[in-house]
Amino acid sequence: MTGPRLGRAPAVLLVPAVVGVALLVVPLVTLVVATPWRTLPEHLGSQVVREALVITALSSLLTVVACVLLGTPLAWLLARVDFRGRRVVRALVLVPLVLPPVVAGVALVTALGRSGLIGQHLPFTLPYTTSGVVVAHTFVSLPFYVLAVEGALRTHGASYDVVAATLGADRWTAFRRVTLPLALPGVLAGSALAWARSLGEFGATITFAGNYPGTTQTMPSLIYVALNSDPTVARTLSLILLALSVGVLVLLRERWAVGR
Amino acid sequence: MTGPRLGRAPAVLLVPAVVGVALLVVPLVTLVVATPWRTLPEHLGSQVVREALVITALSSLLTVVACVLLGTPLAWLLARVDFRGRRVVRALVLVPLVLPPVVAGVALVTALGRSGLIGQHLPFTLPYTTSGVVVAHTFVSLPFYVLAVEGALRTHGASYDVVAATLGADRWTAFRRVTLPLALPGVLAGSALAWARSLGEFGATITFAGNYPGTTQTMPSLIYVALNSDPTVARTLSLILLALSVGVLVLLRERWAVGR
Amino acid sequence: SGDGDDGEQTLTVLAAASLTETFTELAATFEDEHPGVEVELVFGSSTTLAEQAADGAPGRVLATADEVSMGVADDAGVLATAPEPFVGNTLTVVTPPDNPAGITSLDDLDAPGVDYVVCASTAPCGAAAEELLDSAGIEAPPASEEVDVKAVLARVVQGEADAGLVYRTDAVAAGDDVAEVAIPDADDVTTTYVVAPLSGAAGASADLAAEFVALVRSEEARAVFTRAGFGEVASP
Amino acid sequence: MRVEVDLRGRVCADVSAAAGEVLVVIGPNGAGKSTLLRAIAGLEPGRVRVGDDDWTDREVPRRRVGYVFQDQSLFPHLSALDNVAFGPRARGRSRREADAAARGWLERFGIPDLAGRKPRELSGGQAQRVAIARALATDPDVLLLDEPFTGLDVSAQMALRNELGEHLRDFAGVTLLVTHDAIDAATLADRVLVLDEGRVAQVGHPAEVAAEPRTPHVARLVGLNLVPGGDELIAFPPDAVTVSLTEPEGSSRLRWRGPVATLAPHGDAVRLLVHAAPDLLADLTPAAAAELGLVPGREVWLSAKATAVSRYGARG
Amino acid sequence: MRVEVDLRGRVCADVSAAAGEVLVVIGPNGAGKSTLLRAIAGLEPGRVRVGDDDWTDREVPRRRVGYVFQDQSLFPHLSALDNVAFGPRARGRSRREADAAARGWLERFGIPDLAGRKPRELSGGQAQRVAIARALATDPDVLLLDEPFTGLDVSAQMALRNELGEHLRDFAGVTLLVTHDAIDAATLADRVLVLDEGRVAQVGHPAEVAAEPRTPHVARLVGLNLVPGGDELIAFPPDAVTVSLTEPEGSSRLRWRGPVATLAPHGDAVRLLVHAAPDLLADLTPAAAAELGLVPGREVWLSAKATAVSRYGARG
Ligand SMILES: Nc1ncnc2c1ncn2[C@@H]1O[C@H](COP(=O)(O)OP(=O)(O)OP(=O)(O)O)[C@@H](O)[C@H]1O
Ligand SMILES: Nc1ncnc2c1ncn2[C@@H]1O[C@H](COP(=O)(O)OP(=O)(O)OP(=O)(O)O)[C@@H](O)[C@H]1O
Ligand SMILES: [Mg+2]
Ligand SMILES: [Mg+2]
Repeated sequence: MTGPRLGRAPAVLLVPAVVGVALLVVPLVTLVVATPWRTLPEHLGSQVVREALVITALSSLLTVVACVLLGTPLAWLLARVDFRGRRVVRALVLVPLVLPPVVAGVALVTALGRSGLIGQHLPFTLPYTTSGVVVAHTFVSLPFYVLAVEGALRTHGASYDVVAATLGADRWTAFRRVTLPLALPGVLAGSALAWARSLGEFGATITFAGNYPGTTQTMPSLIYVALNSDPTVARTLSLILLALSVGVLVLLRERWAVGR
Repeated sequence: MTGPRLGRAPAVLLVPAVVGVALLVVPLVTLVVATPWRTLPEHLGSQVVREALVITALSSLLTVVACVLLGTPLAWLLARVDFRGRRVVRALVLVPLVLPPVVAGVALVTALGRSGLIGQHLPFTLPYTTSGVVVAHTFVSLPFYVLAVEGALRTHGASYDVVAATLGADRWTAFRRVTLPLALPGVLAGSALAWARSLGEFGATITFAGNYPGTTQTMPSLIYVALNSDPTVARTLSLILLALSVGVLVLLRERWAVGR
Repeated sequence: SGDGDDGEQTLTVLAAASLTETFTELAATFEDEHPGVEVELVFGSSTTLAEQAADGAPGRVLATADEVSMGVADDAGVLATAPEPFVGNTLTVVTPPDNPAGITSLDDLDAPGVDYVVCASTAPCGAAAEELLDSAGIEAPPASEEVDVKAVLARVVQGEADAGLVYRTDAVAAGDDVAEVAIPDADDVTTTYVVAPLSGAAGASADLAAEFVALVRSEEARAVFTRAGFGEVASP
Repeated sequence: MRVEVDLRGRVCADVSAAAGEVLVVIGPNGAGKSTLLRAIAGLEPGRVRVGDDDWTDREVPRRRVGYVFQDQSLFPHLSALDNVAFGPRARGRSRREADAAARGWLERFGIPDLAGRKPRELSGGQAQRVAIARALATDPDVLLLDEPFTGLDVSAQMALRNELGEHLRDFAGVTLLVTHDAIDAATLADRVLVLDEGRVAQVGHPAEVAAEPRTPHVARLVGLNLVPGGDELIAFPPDAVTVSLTEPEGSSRLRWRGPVATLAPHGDAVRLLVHAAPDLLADLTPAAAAELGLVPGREVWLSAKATAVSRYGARG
Repeated sequence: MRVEVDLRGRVCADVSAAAGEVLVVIGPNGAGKSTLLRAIAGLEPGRVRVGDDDWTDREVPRRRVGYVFQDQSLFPHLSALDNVAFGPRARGRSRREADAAARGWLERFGIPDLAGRKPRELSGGQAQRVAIARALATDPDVLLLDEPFTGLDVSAQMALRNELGEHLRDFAGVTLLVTHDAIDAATLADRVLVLDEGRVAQVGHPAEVAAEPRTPHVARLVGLNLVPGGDELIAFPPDAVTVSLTEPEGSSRLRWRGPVATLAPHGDAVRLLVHAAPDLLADLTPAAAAELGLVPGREVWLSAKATAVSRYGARG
């Protein structure tokens, strides 16, 4: 069934939308056109690339998990709970967004590095490990997630939370059974943002976790390194990353679209 | 007036929220602690820094404007209009998220560079100009905006659009007077995302627009250059960028919170 | 960039990021010698700058940290004259000031539990490091292959690595933040910095570009470079 | 106007109405009343003709309807005034004109002082008035009123029924009004449309429908008992029912047996609901009820006075 | 139970009720009925005591209320069954128990086959039944029913009123039921609470309130005319009013003049609304109405038969 016919999409909305799509898509198309695809199988076969792909997939997945686990409660706290200093917390949460990634990496090193203020007391080391990659990605992606989910939570409003409360639901029950399901599109959008941000991240990763094939070298790091020597290889690798992520997105969004 | 008392925030939500905040804030605090503040006035006085700040402010502002103008209709199209290939467009729109920024810059060069596929036919040149910076920032930030706003639009649902239609509102009127106002929190969240992303961006900017002081050198580019000579200066500059953006965020969010 | 009408002229120089300090000093000198001329320095990675120069980016002089990058610009035909080498750089081992792993020679990098970092092999400094480590017979892999030499240095300064292979210039610039462990055979492996004026400049501007290249290759500049830790250009 | 709707499991009906006519739609919950209205507005698929225009493929905004939604659906971000002014503005009137018109409607409905309030700051009945004002303010070709008097207090119901009646007298378009209240049908209807399980069970003038109801729902609505009698339907009022504890004499087939379900005061009488087959209502005096010792659960016999019974064909 | 609410411009009341009591709350739109209920549930500030417990500072989820919201407020993402099972589950019952209980309620309200439907797939009346089921399923200490029978068809109203009446007989807690329907007050109320402009205008047994209404709203609700007479109030039924075209003779002060606002059938009679000061109702036979040539706008004289009039103090 299609919904009610509300009228044609007006030019005043269509034109900017198309311009937007063009702005986003045209550079990609030219990139694809300008890149030699012949070498692709060769790259895909190389161990370095395969390892980087695995680490990228793994770390971006774990990052999304971490964002959902940490960011959803945080977004809820910011959208639903009145507490002193909420404004400041909200601003602080957004700061990593503004940080150039390399500086974000430096900040992570000063905090969690082997001789960092906190890192020196930790029983384990994060730099040079895949966990470090996930920490760096989460640091960079979490604000995106939190902001998107907070926006969705605010859009929905708290009225059903109140109804749940009158039915005896404590905040956790209300959150789990009402708030979260109702904000699901926002949670999915936020997850997509976090995932994508994590897929493309390399500045903070390289600075904090390093760049060693098989443990911390992600696709973007590999691409960046390749850019320094052979830009063509870098482009080809980028396209592999792109193709895979577009594929995943198309598959996933299909699911969501059906869900609603 | 405070709202109804729905109960204490439960530990199962509070603990991850606090962990999330800690993950985001601790590195920043250590960064602030580890950075010499004495040299700050000197940096703030320098012409290079002032120019970079102006360009950063200007380009991030214009980026937000561009995102709102192009991204809102695009998000609306994706959330509200059924058309063939919507899934593919949606995935394509997200691709720049996944692109490492430097590769995004490369893509922009291949498309809009002086000898780019499209750029060579343009009557004006984008690279190495402040407009080029805005284009690069918009390319990078737009997907964040679109995704956040689409999430908010979906969260709200289309029921009031239908009501507006029964009252004779064509889609543009309904969009302007109903859809957009109801999705305002999402639009604001998206704007904040886009703005922040633009503030921290340098990979695509340097690659596409270069790093010319006074025209294309933004704070993050300057910080990147400074990292090569004196990491301490780079940190101090980062903190200037941070302090300013946190200030703006605190001020702005104060407004929003009141708005809803 | 471009020429001002009132005699104010701007000379835009695209230079590798590792030249930040030395070129800033030289630019000041150049401005003193040429009243009414302002030198605008644009720093970036050699590859990016060379590609942008090839794409016709505004700029009168291009200085890269390796010959390969310069080749990109040369192939695009944007160089006014053939590129000329002006300094070289050699590798050295640096450790944190307290040298926690007790590194005294290149061979110590092979000891178990030592985290050392190098540049990625695709970067000029990485290629050099690989060559050096191979010739010294080091088997232990590095903890990380950093994207550039500054990242290697940062690791060591922050105490995140026990040792790192960096250029001498970086060791000098870091001063007391690191301790240097000299490598006897390092001079065998050097990189060469090259500079060239870019075409597209006409008249006075072309002369200025040539003059700036001359300054970079002058004895006066040599003192600046030496102070910064640069070495001689290796003879082929 | 003519509407043909066929939505499996919801409504399957073919309804016509003349210009200027007020069609009151009644039927039990889930009969498909709202769905019928939604189809006319273009919110559900269906063939719709209005006058000479075919609306079937016409987009929603271009169908000139004034719709009072069953759940009000006021815009939460707009004030009462802006809600009412929305339609006129969307249909091209200037802001000043639209505001003036909206203000006029709010005054007519007794809530001019609430113009600046957001819907969440209104009481249920106040919001309902805004919803009616919003629908009428659009100057529509077809008025679709889904239980418009719900939630209004008695005085407001009376006043708005009058206001609406006056408005409808001059209204050239078709009006469909859904209601569960017999008074609406009696006072406003030109014709009554009875829906039952998605199908049109009866159409007719209010008095006709009230006199010869064809569905239990309508019978209950107008306060009659309705029992099937072969090809016929048999209707009789509760006060034509005699209640006894023993089987009544005579050979009348109009007698039933069952337990008393409830007793409730009804005017001066006591009204009994008896779970016979089908459920029947019976009115008797409080004295009689006391005398018979009627309590819920008590088995009783009911018989209808043959003179008070009307019989008619089961199909119009 | 005792509630003290003081919200300027909305409601300012002090209400008590005994355990097991059903308090029917009536009053015109905007009188503050819903606000009173919201305050008890903890959604608006107010001092609340229930039995020995002080609820004033108690958080909403820890107040054991069952609330039928005026706008239903069903969870849009949950099925009818899950909506009803939500309360029991939130209060600690197992999924199976809660589902079984919910299914039982849906059956009791005649909609077991709609268990799997989302609220947007229900008709208005079906959704209303789910809302009532959801409130009752929580096993509350206080039941708050805001116009619970709104949108139900006549049979469902009758059936649910019975169901609810049965349930309330065994219910140990306090019930507040808001309604605009006199039948609810007559059949369900232990006491009636009349709110007017945010204040308590009258509290009493249903028969008392119906016999001696203190506000025009209640008078209209029970179908009486109410006119102020100094310190007293004067009430009389519409059929005690004589209509004439000329000034009636005699010195009675119980006479008024005004234009006919509306005529509508009312049972066998014709009911007139006359815009006197205040508005008055008069019933007369259709024959008399025809004879007098009554049409809206016509000026008439009204007088009340002194014998049918009851006078009582304006303050209880
Ligand atoms: N979106 C839907 N999907 C499936 N069935 C639906 C949907 N909406 C309504 N229905 C069903 O269609 C039938 C008709 O619904 P409708 O809302 O038209 O009833 P109604 O006559 O307005 O009832 P009420 O008096 O309760 O408002 C109902 O049985 C309802 O459950
Ligand atoms: N959030 C609010 N802010 C300000 N005033 C409000 C708010 N909510 C309700 N009111 C006002 O308070 C008064 C009481 O509202 P309430 O909803 O309690 O009325 P009610 O008696 O339930 O009426 P109804 O029968 O129409 O449902 C009304 O005049 C209403 O306009
Ligand atoms: Mg309906
Ligand atoms: Mg109310």
